[in-house]
Amino acid sequence: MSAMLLNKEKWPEFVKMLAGKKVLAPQADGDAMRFAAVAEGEAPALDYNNTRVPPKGALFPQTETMLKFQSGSEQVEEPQLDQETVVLGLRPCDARAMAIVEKLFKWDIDDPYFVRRRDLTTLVGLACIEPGMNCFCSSVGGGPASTEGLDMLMVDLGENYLLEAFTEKGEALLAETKDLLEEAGDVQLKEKEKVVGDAEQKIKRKVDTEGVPEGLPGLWEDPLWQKVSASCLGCGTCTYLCPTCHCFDIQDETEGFDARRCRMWDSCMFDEYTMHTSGHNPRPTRRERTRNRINHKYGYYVDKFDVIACVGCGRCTNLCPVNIDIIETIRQVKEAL
Amino acid sequence: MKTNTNPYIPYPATVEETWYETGGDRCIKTFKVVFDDEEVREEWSHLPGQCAMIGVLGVGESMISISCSPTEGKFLRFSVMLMGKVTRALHQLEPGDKMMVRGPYGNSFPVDEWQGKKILTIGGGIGQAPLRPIVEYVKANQDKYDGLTMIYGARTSNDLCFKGEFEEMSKCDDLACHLTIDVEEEDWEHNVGFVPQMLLDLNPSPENTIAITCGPPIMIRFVLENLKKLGFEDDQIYTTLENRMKCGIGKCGRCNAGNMYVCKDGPVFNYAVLKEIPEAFA
Amino acid sequence: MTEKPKVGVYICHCGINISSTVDVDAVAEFAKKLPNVEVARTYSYMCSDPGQVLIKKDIEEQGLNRIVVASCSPRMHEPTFRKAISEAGVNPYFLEMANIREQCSWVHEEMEEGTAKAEKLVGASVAKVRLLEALETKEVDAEPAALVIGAGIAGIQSALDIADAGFKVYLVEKTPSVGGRMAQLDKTFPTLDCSACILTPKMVDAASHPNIELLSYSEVEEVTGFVGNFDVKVRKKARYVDFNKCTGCGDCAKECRVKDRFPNEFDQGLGKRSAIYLPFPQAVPAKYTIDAENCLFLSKGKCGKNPKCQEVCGAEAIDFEQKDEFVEFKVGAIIVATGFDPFDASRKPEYGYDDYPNVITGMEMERLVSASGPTEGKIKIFNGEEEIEPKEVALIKCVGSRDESVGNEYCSRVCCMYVAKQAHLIRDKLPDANIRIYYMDVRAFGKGFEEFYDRVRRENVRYIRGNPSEIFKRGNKLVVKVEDTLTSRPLEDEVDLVVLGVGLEPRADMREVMDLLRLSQSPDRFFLEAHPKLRPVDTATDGVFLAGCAQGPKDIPDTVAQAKGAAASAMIPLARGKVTINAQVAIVNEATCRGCGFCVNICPYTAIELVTVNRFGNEVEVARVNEALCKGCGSCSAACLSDSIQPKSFRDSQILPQIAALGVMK
Amino acid sequence: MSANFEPNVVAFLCNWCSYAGADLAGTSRVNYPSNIQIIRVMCSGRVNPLYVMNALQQGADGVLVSGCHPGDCHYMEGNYYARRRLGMLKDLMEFVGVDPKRFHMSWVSASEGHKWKEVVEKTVEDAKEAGPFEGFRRRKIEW
Amino acid sequence: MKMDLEQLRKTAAEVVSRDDVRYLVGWKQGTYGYRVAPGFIEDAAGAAELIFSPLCTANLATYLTLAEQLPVPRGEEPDDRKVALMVKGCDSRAVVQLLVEKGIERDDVVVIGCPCPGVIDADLLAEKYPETEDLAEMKWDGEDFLLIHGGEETKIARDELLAEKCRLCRYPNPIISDIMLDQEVETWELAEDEGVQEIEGKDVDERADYWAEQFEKCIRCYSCRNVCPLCYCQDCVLDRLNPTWVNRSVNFSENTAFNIARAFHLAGRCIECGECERVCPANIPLGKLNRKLAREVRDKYGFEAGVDPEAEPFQASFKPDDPEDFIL
Ligand SMILES: Cc1cc2nc3c(=O)[nH]c(=O)nc-3n(C[C@H](O)[C@H](O)[C@H](O)COP(=O)(O)OP(=O)(O)OC[C@H]3O[C@@H](n4cnc5c(N)ncnc54)[C@H](O)[C@@H]3O)c2cc1C
Ligand SMILES: Cc1cc2nc3c(=O)[nH]c(=O)nc-3n(C[C@H](O)[C@H](O)[C@H](O)COP(=O)(O)OP(=O)(O)OC[C@H]3O[C@@H](n4cnc5c(N)ncnc54)[C@H](O)[C@@H]3O)c2cc1C
Ligand code: SF4
Ligand code: SF4
Ligand code: SF4
Ligand code: SF4
Ligand code: SF4
Ligand code: SF4
Repeated sequence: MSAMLLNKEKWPEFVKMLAGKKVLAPQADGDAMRFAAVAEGEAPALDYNNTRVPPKGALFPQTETMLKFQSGSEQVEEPQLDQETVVLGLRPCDARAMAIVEKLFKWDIDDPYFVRRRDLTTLVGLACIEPGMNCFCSSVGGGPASTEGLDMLMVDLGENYLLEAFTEKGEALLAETKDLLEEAGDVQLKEKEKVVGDAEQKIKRKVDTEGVPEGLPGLWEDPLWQKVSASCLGCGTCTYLCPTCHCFDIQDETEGFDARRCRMWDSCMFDEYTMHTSGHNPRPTRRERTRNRINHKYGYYVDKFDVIACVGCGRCTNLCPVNIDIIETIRQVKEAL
Repeated sequence: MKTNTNPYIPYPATVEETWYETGGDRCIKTFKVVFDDEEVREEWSHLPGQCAMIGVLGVGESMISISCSPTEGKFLRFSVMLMGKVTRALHQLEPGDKMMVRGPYGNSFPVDEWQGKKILTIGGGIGQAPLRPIVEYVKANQDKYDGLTMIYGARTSNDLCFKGEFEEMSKCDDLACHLTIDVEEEDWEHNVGFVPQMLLDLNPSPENTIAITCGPPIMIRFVLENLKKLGFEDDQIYTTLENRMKCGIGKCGRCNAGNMYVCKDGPVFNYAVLKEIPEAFA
Repeated sequence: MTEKPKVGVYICHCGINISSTVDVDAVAEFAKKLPNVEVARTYSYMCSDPGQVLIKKDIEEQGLNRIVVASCSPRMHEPTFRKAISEAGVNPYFLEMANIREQCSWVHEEMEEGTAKAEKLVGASVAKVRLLEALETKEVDAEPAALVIGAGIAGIQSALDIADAGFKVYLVEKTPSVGGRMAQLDKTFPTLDCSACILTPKMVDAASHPNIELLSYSEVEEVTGFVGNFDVKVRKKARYVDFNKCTGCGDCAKECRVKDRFPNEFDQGLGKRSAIYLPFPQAVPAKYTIDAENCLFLSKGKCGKNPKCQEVCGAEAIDFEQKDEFVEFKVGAIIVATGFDPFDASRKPEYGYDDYPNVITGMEMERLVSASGPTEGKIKIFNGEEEIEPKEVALIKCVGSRDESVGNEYCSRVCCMYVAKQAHLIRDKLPDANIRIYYMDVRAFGKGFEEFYDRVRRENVRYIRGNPSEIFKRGNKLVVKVEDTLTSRPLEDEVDLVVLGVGLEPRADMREVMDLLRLSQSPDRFFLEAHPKLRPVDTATDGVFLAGCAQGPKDIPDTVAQAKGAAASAMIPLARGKVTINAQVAIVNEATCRGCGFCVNICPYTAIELVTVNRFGNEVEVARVNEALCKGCGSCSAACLSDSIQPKSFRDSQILPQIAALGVMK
Repeated sequence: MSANFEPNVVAFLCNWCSYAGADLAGTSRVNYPSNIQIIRVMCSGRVNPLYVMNALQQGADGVLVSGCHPGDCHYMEGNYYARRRLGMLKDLMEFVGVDPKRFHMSWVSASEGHKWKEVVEKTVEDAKEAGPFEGFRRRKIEW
Repeated sequence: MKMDLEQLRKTAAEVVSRDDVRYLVGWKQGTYGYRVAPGFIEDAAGAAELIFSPLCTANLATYLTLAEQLPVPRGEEPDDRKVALMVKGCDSRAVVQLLVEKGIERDDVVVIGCPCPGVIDADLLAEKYPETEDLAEMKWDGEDFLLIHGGEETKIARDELLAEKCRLCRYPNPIISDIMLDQEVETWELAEDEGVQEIEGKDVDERADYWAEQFEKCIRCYSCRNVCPLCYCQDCVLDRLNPTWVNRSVNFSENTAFNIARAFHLAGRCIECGECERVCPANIPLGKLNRKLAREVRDKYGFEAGVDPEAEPFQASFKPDDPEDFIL
């Protein structure tokens, strides 16, 4: 692993050198931020907290064409995925989320779309200096400078960004841009430690997950689920915006003779998600759906992949319209144990 | 089969034969299909209990149990109940039309493990579809099993699937076939009454027996109860789950029952496992 | 069970009507490529026998189950092809027509355009036909009885015709006597027969016909149900006179304490009547009625020591305890013959009708000249000191007709002639009078009308073309201010008597009947017929028909003709004994209906109601359609936010693909 | 927008008045632009306003809804409902930036073959002026 | 106005203690910062959690129809006790409109009216006075707002924070109620709806661009629909696949269709509570669409949603003289 320095003055040039690839970076969108393709000649400013919509779409687009065909024919066409992409400045939690989701998409049978996109994408993270109010990454195995899932991490050291690569793709990126970079020294590495340490200190909200995965099955019928979900609107906000939520729906859509099979994000908070055609629904109310969401993240996923499928990004809490707060929910779970 | 390719790609298969098992609003139609591509046909292998995603391009896909045993030949059979959009499109297929198939998916009944045992299947309505392959499988490998008892019921005689096959079955020595319907009908020679009750009446011995049940949730509940009464141990009992599915390969999320993905870890479950899954009988 | 749609597309050349602008073969080729299309053929005349045979043969041989016919308007041949395919065993509602003649070949010129458009239309039809559903036509029994509302000449005639055909008729009249306006007339144009002489026998017939139940002094309160099966409730208003005991002797009226105090409606208020009265001598039924508003006993609770009428009535028929009664019955058809109101002349204040007693209306003139009228047929006016015969008489036409300022743009159709008739009658009675008629146009279109008009002119009646702007008083004279539009000369014409040729207006109380039967008004505010030309006696409500002036101004011959037409139409369901219910009705998906009742509000036929159903143990309200009432308009469904109510054959799921086909398949 | 752009107009006509009026135009051999396609419904009240949106989304450049004159509705009131609903829709569409020229409503009676022609001409001309609908039209299927 | 919290809690406790009341929905302090959350109170003790403050933006009327109707096991009776609901003026309009649409029956609900001097816009507040994890409180203080946070009190001018919906609010006092918690507040001078006017001022292409940018952002989470007290269909047509009004795929075309359809379905029904806009995670100014329609309905048709329980539903009625200037 090599650590390099990029003077912030050279940042625009750095971005320019990535041209040829698709560069996704946070951009202002009204009063929120979102990941969007960077137009040529533009360099995104990275002083942001986090995007509302996570960058998961880079690997798992909200709507993705899986197959194309002509109605009436049995010939299907697969997408040619070959666009190399760099995601610049994603937060470590979101990168971790991608790694976590990847476990599922690579489990047993590869999901060809996700896996292919992951292969084509270089994830360049940006360590957090000012964690958001509801960030709790450090409680769930991450941290402001977590490197899991990342090909490269940038740390803002004031004048410079410190660049560290962890994978071949990261190294390659450093190599590509080496003309702009300087070798980082111990001073900078020390500085990084401090910056990151400070950031960790700034994380106010914490959850204690100890015993939660094991304990959840025992709380199956606990009144806490009714309590937590009473005010839930059953909207998809918490799941659509969750970087680790990966559920999808598959639909066929036709346009004249052209047709496609596509998939799109789905949400376990929707009643339709598990509804049978007969009208029978194994998860008939928001109580069961909320219980599933928490269990999925803090129980089932741990059982299957040994990791909590929540990276503590705080989005679900920030954006839930009715203040259903996952930190508080987990606290209640703990309490009930 | 074609393991390196995209698992979401369905393969065209030609419908060779179709017939209606039952009538009414939710009629069941059976399709016998054969893959167009020889390679696919050769590579395809499934075991009793497995399912496939079948569908029509432009309309969509549905998970359907493969209702034939691999021992029957190089074709597939599906018995589909008319429910919604996809099943409607499927029902419109006629011999010569194309059906798109991918799979096989899910685990299967551990037919090898069961060798040497008595097999008892208890089915209701369309629930006989996943059981039929076992029956056929055991029929084809009678020497390996210690006989088979089949209990099958439906609301009326018109709601019984695979009717034509039962005659022939009752001729085999080791096969016992017990049919029942909910209410009395003219010309009905078999039992009248609910499946769980018939099970009690037949009073099969749990000794060296595997019981497999499949059908409407309410039936399953009482069958399980009665099996326990008869002295069956949890691990002697198997059933299958049906949750809504989209991908069939454990990615899309929705079919989970607790930490199990029904499409991967199921649809066949041993009751000893299943009863620990809180959502299984929701 | 769901079958695979196998569509046959049949494209008609219509001789060269279609094929000269649409390349029918190209359209057929195009159609063959569409999903589920098994055959596409063209033929010179699809509607002809061989054309139909072609379709039937394909159905039989190729197992087609959906048919698209691309030809003329479905308004023309939809029934033809429905019948054809159902003869071949395909549900008649598995048909869709692409209108490539009226809306394509006949209105476009270029072959290219025509062909392209025809292809789209066929594409859209195929898209829809695949999704159509089999529908069943249902029949229900029809009650062999009719209700006639209003017993003017129209109502009487309809009732008699239906009754003569052997069906029961309930004839409901609001006022104490039948006869309507015609009973008020003196002589009738153009033949000058005496109105009473020709009408009275019919009135009596109507009252005594064994099949007619006359409900006079009654009003229809409620009508529910639908063609063939209307449930009717009628209020028989209290007359306070025992109908069966009253002999019609009239002693009571002569002795009434408030004798001859109240303006007699029948005489247009020119004569007076008592509180107990018979509207006119020939009234049918000849039974007295107490006008509760004016009767001392009924309004004040006291009439001398004892009510006088009660004292004198030998038959002991007076019954102050009488209450309104209700009768209920079932009928299969209804005729509305509620007639008209004469235009209220006060609404043209410039003519001074309210101010000058010597300005009268045509209706009043009818009573004045009538031998049985208040003046026994003498035309007298009061000049302030004495009653004299008028010397100078002016008649003004089009009062309240063809006049936007009062909201009546229409022509009342009878005024030209009745004004001429009245001029003639005045001439008869006042041979020396100077008579002039102010007019805008003379419309003498009917049989014998022009001749009559000529005759009147020859009788020294002056026609002056001009529309008077004002009438005012100068001394003892009335001054008609007018411009003679032929000579462009302003005139101030001094006269003794002015007759306003008032027009006919919709009845002021017609709303009651409209609401009762869910009828509409045409722009002239009379009742709206189903089609102005082809269904002039039908209404949009099946089983409800119009007769007489209720539908629009007309004279007696036209009224009678229409009354007979209405009777004939009304008898169709009665004679058949059955009615066919529209199959393309709306249907509710009770699983998704949220019970908001929007549809209930909207349905003009009150075909929808909210019912409580059990949804998995919960009681919920959902909409339910009465198929017998629904006409399949689909208005309900456009308002249903949950798409839960859908008209069959015009479901969203059938129309959206049609839209798609028009948009995308370019 | 190109001068020879030919818009694609979808029209929803009630069976009793406007459809009959359009038939009359045919019987009278009145010529009018061919880029209008008619979908017949029983009553203008049947026209779900979202059909208009859907037509634009599915490839129409202009939409027309036509029914009986007020008071003449075969079903008495359907056209009044249609008027209210479509009036609202028009306001909404305009507000979200759909050119009001793309959507018209008319009253055409069974006897107004000539009026039908005028209405079609106006609708097509307006749609032409508004140009190909680029708004929220469904795009060709892409990866 | 000073809402007496003691009084509120006492009343609420009484109401939830009634036999015919199932639970009470009110507002309670949220889990951090300025958050306020819907509170489901089932017993008298729970009533102590309730608050009413300028932070109580949420329209709780949505909970009247949100609860799923579960199958009632044979032999059991459905629980038909009432739900008690705290409402501001705007929220009460939702209740009224639900009555008009038979979404609820008057007997199903106990309405506790809270006259409302106007609530704040949480985004504005967070922008100016950054939120922290510890709890903050807010009060009405005469004409102004008082923010109490970390022991400090900050007076904030009303205009600075007043939510847009409140600037335009004509009904600050509950229109119906069974219990009124306070005296009615005086209505205030209405602001111009600048947001809507600004868009109306644009030409049609600019408007198209503006909304394209907005709808492009929609992630189709359907929060706007789910939060809306008047979107209460069991099975929303925009979710349904047969017929498909809107495809499931998320792109500009489908998003626009969804948003148009949603707005249109609320024409003459939206009671301008602003919830849809508040919850939209993509910050799409949905309120402008609704208000535009509501204004047209008011100006052109003389109708206002949710003010008269006896009214005929706007979309299911007409007047013979409804405007028809747009008709050819
Ligand atoms: C493991 C398994 C085996 C099955 N075997 C059979 C069989 O042998 N024969 C048979 O008739 N049916 C079987 N089903 C049920 C069958 O999948 C559904 O009836 C079918 O998907 C309905 O689809 P539709 O498109 O017609 O309905 P729509 O309502 O149009 O589609 C809704 C969607 O819901 C899902 N869905 C709806 N109901 C069910 C359900 N009961 N189970 C799973 N998904 C559902 C599907 O994903 C479908 O895409 C099986 C289901 C599973 C999971
Ligand atoms: C001044 C004048 C002169 C005329 N002279 C001639 C002439 O010379 N020749 C000629 O051919 N025509 C003449 N006409 C026209 C002629 O009067 C009409 O053609 C004829 O009266 C129409 O008859 P009708 O039955 O349609 O209506 P009406 O005569 O109006 O009868 C309607 C009946 O229905 C009853 N009714 C109304 N509403 C209800 C209800 N809700 N329930 C129960 N009953 C109800 C009324 O009481 C009335 O009895 C003249 C008209 C006028 C005004
Ligand atoms: S964001 Fe909140 S209200 Fe919406 S589904 Fe998630 S928990 Fe429920
Ligand atoms: S569950 Fe919430 S906090 Fe956890 S990763 Fe998802 S959005 Fe972030
Ligand atoms: S409008 Fe629709 S949802 Fe409302 S009651 Fe009628 S069918 Fe049901
Ligand atoms: S289709 Fe028309 S007539 Fe039938 S129920 Fe609907 S609104 Fe009434
Ligand atoms: S809340 Fe916003 S993002 Fe979500 S569906 Fe509604 S408009 Fe789209
Ligand atoms: S549309 Fe929005 S503002 Fe209107 S009632 Fe619904 S949530 Fe409130």
